[in-house]
Amino acid sequence: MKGRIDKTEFIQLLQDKMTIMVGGFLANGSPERLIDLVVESGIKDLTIICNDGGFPDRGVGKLIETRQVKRLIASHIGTNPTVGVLMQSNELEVELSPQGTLAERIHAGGAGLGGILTKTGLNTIVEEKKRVIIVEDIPYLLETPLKADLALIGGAVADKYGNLAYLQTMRNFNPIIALAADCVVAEAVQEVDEIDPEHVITPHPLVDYILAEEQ
Amino acid sequence: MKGRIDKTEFIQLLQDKMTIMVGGFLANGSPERLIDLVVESGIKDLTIICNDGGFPDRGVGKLIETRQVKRLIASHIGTNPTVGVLMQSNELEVELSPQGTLAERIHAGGAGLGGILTKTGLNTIVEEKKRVIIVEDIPYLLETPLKADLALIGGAVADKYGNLAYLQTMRNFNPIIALAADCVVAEAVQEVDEIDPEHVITPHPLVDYILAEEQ
Amino acid sequence: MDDKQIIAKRIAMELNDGDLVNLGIGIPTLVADYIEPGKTIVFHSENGVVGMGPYIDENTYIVNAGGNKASVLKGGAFIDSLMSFSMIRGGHISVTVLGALEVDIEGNVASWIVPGKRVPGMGGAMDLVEGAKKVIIAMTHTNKGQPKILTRCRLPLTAANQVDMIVTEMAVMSVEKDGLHLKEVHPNYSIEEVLKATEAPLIIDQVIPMKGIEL
Amino acid sequence: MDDKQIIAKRIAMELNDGDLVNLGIGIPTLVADYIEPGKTIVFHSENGVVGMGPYIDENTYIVNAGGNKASVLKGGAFIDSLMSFSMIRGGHISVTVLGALEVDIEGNVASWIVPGKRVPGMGGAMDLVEGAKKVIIAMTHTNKGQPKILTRCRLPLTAANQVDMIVTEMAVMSVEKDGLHLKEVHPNYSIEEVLKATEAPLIIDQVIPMKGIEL
Repeated sequence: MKGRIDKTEFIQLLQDKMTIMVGGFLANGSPERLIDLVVESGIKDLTIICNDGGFPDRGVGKLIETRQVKRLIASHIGTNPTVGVLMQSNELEVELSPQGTLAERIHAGGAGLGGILTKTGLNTIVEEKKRVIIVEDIPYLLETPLKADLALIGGAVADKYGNLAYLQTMRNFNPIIALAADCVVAEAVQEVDEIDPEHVITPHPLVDYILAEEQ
Repeated sequence: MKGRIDKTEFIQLLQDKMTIMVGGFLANGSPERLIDLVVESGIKDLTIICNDGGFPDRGVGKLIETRQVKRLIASHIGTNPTVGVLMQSNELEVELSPQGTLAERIHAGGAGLGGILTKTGLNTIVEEKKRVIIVEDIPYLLETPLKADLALIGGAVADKYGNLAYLQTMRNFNPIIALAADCVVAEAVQEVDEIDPEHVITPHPLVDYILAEEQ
Repeated sequence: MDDKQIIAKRIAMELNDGDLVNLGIGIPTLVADYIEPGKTIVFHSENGVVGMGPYIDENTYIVNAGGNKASVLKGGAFIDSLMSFSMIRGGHISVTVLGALEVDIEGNVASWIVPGKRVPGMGGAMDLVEGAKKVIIAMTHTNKGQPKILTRCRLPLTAANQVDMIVTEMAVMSVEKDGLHLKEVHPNYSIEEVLKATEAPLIIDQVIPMKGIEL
Repeated sequence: MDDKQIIAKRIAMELNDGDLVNLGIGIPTLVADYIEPGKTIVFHSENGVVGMGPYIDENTYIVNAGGNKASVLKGGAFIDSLMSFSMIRGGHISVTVLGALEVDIEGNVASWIVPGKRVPGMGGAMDLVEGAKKVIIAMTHTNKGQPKILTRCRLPLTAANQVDMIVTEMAVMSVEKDGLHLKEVHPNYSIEEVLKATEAPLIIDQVIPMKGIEL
């Protein structure tokens, strides 16, 4: 970890057209303070990778409301009506990826793989424009890795070294996106002195910055 | 978990020609008691999948000594001279897989993937007989999933439900093989009443049996 | 009991002691209320819980796959999305119960999109239908009189050839190689009424009254 | 200082504060003894430790990648093999230091097999050489007078085009697009002696005395 940063320093990391992965499942485990700062920064034309579209007032939904997102890669958008509206009016491009495929694509990005073969999505419209690779007479879809410029981590318990664990179901996509971005910023729900080495989920060298607690 | 089993019940699970995954890294985290029981059972023509060949008197090396293994899939065999000797005399077939590729192949088996694409092994003899798949102009090796009939887990802390955590570096391949076999048997180094849900590494539905402690 | 409860109760009878079960949102969620005494069923929630429990009035960070407050039972575990979907896609889920818009005689199911109308996304449904050992569809027999059990699905598929069983308020059907078999009919309906409400041809060998119905 | 210490000390100077470093077995292990005061280097051991520490006389289950007893430092973490190699293959390791049998002007390296003689296996070496951001080879300049720095490797490769730097007891060389550049020479040797011990042509622009050598 490089260190704790404050609001201003975090906003300086942001740029138009960034690809940003955001943790959370229906906003449970999403880093709400970091998302608010992305709103405050006014950066635009973002590609957001997140499990879902959140809600208009929670999770990545807040960035959809402000029209900062150009492209959303998610598995589910049903809880945020704004996503549907902007899709219809072609203001927002949406790529739907099955949730397990999304997780494996992010893992592939984080682990340097060129892709993974899965049966999920075969014989559905998810197959469109994708390659089918046959292994031992069984067809699989080739799904490609996802990477990002920035990963925003929520639900974290952080220790002074920058190691992370996660509280309950806020874990979800957070540990996976921590490997798949050039810069990883975590928002801690809880700060502790030291996490037992057996209980660390995201080792500190994977974390670049932790947002300092509000003064 | 189906329950605790004793020596006799475990041996009844064993059959000739089984494919068995065994946890451990240079025998650290290998289930020595379970391996001894496989030796005792006398089953033969086994395919063993393990990080390495262990030592003649530790880890999967004990099964090599007894000539119970027909085929070994591992990343390293340098610590067990018997493996080299039996390879030379064609008594043992060895497939060497880079360690990270081995981990991802086992993950692929456990997670229902048809394979993964990796750069590791490209332009080396690991590439032989494998397909090269090009994604966005970059070549990758297609590595196929590994599955087993039986996974033997070591280094485990087990709770009464059958949840597992692992002690220190004995973790290594153990949590990964727990998903990749039809039957999963763990040998506990330590038994506890209950593991905190935040600290469970292998949830109990993935575990079939735990070898009861010696009387 | 209303229609939804009838469906949920009947499906609960399909679950076996020790099963790891994933319940979808809507009617499937109700299945948990009808588990017969003496059976231990472990619920898997794809957002990251093994051993999901019901809503409790406590301050936690635990939500279910619908984003609603839930709990973890004794012996449970929190997992990340990669582990969650490794369990789903790797065949580690015994049964998944899901709602559907359409099902057909080949076991195809459509549940995630009505083109031009509603595009909620597939979430984890494609993975669950593809990966679970047994797939049970829980739904009302018709959509306000419009058949949902078809010769061939008209809506885009969630997955092909994966459904094992369909349970509605009228009947229980199993998907077999030669088509849909009518197995049980609710005593409130005649076989003729079921056939009339079903677009697909139903194969009738031996039909019994729907199990679990107290008149 | 003997030859091995000279090599280790020089390589230690290449490590930057905050780097995540994986050291191979043999000479590379010694690098940890020469970290300059004020620099915090985090050592990654592929068998499952981030924040590996030295041997300590305590009863633990911690071993290093050579299977020898080791320790975990404050702020460290235990990880499984999938996470360990995700970090390696995903480009999260700043520097890896490895021994070699042969290196050539294209940055190819051979380190894991002498066909017909020794087949220890590649272990994690292929993944490390392919995935680490910077690859430094630590080895004696020759094998008892036989050159190991070649125009083209003759032994089967560990990976192609991945080596960045070669450090021997005689010299420091960098691999660049146009070939091998001789950067530093140990004061005990002349440039001519280095060239004589090297089969590969060396490009000589500006050669300085090997850094870190006290005469």
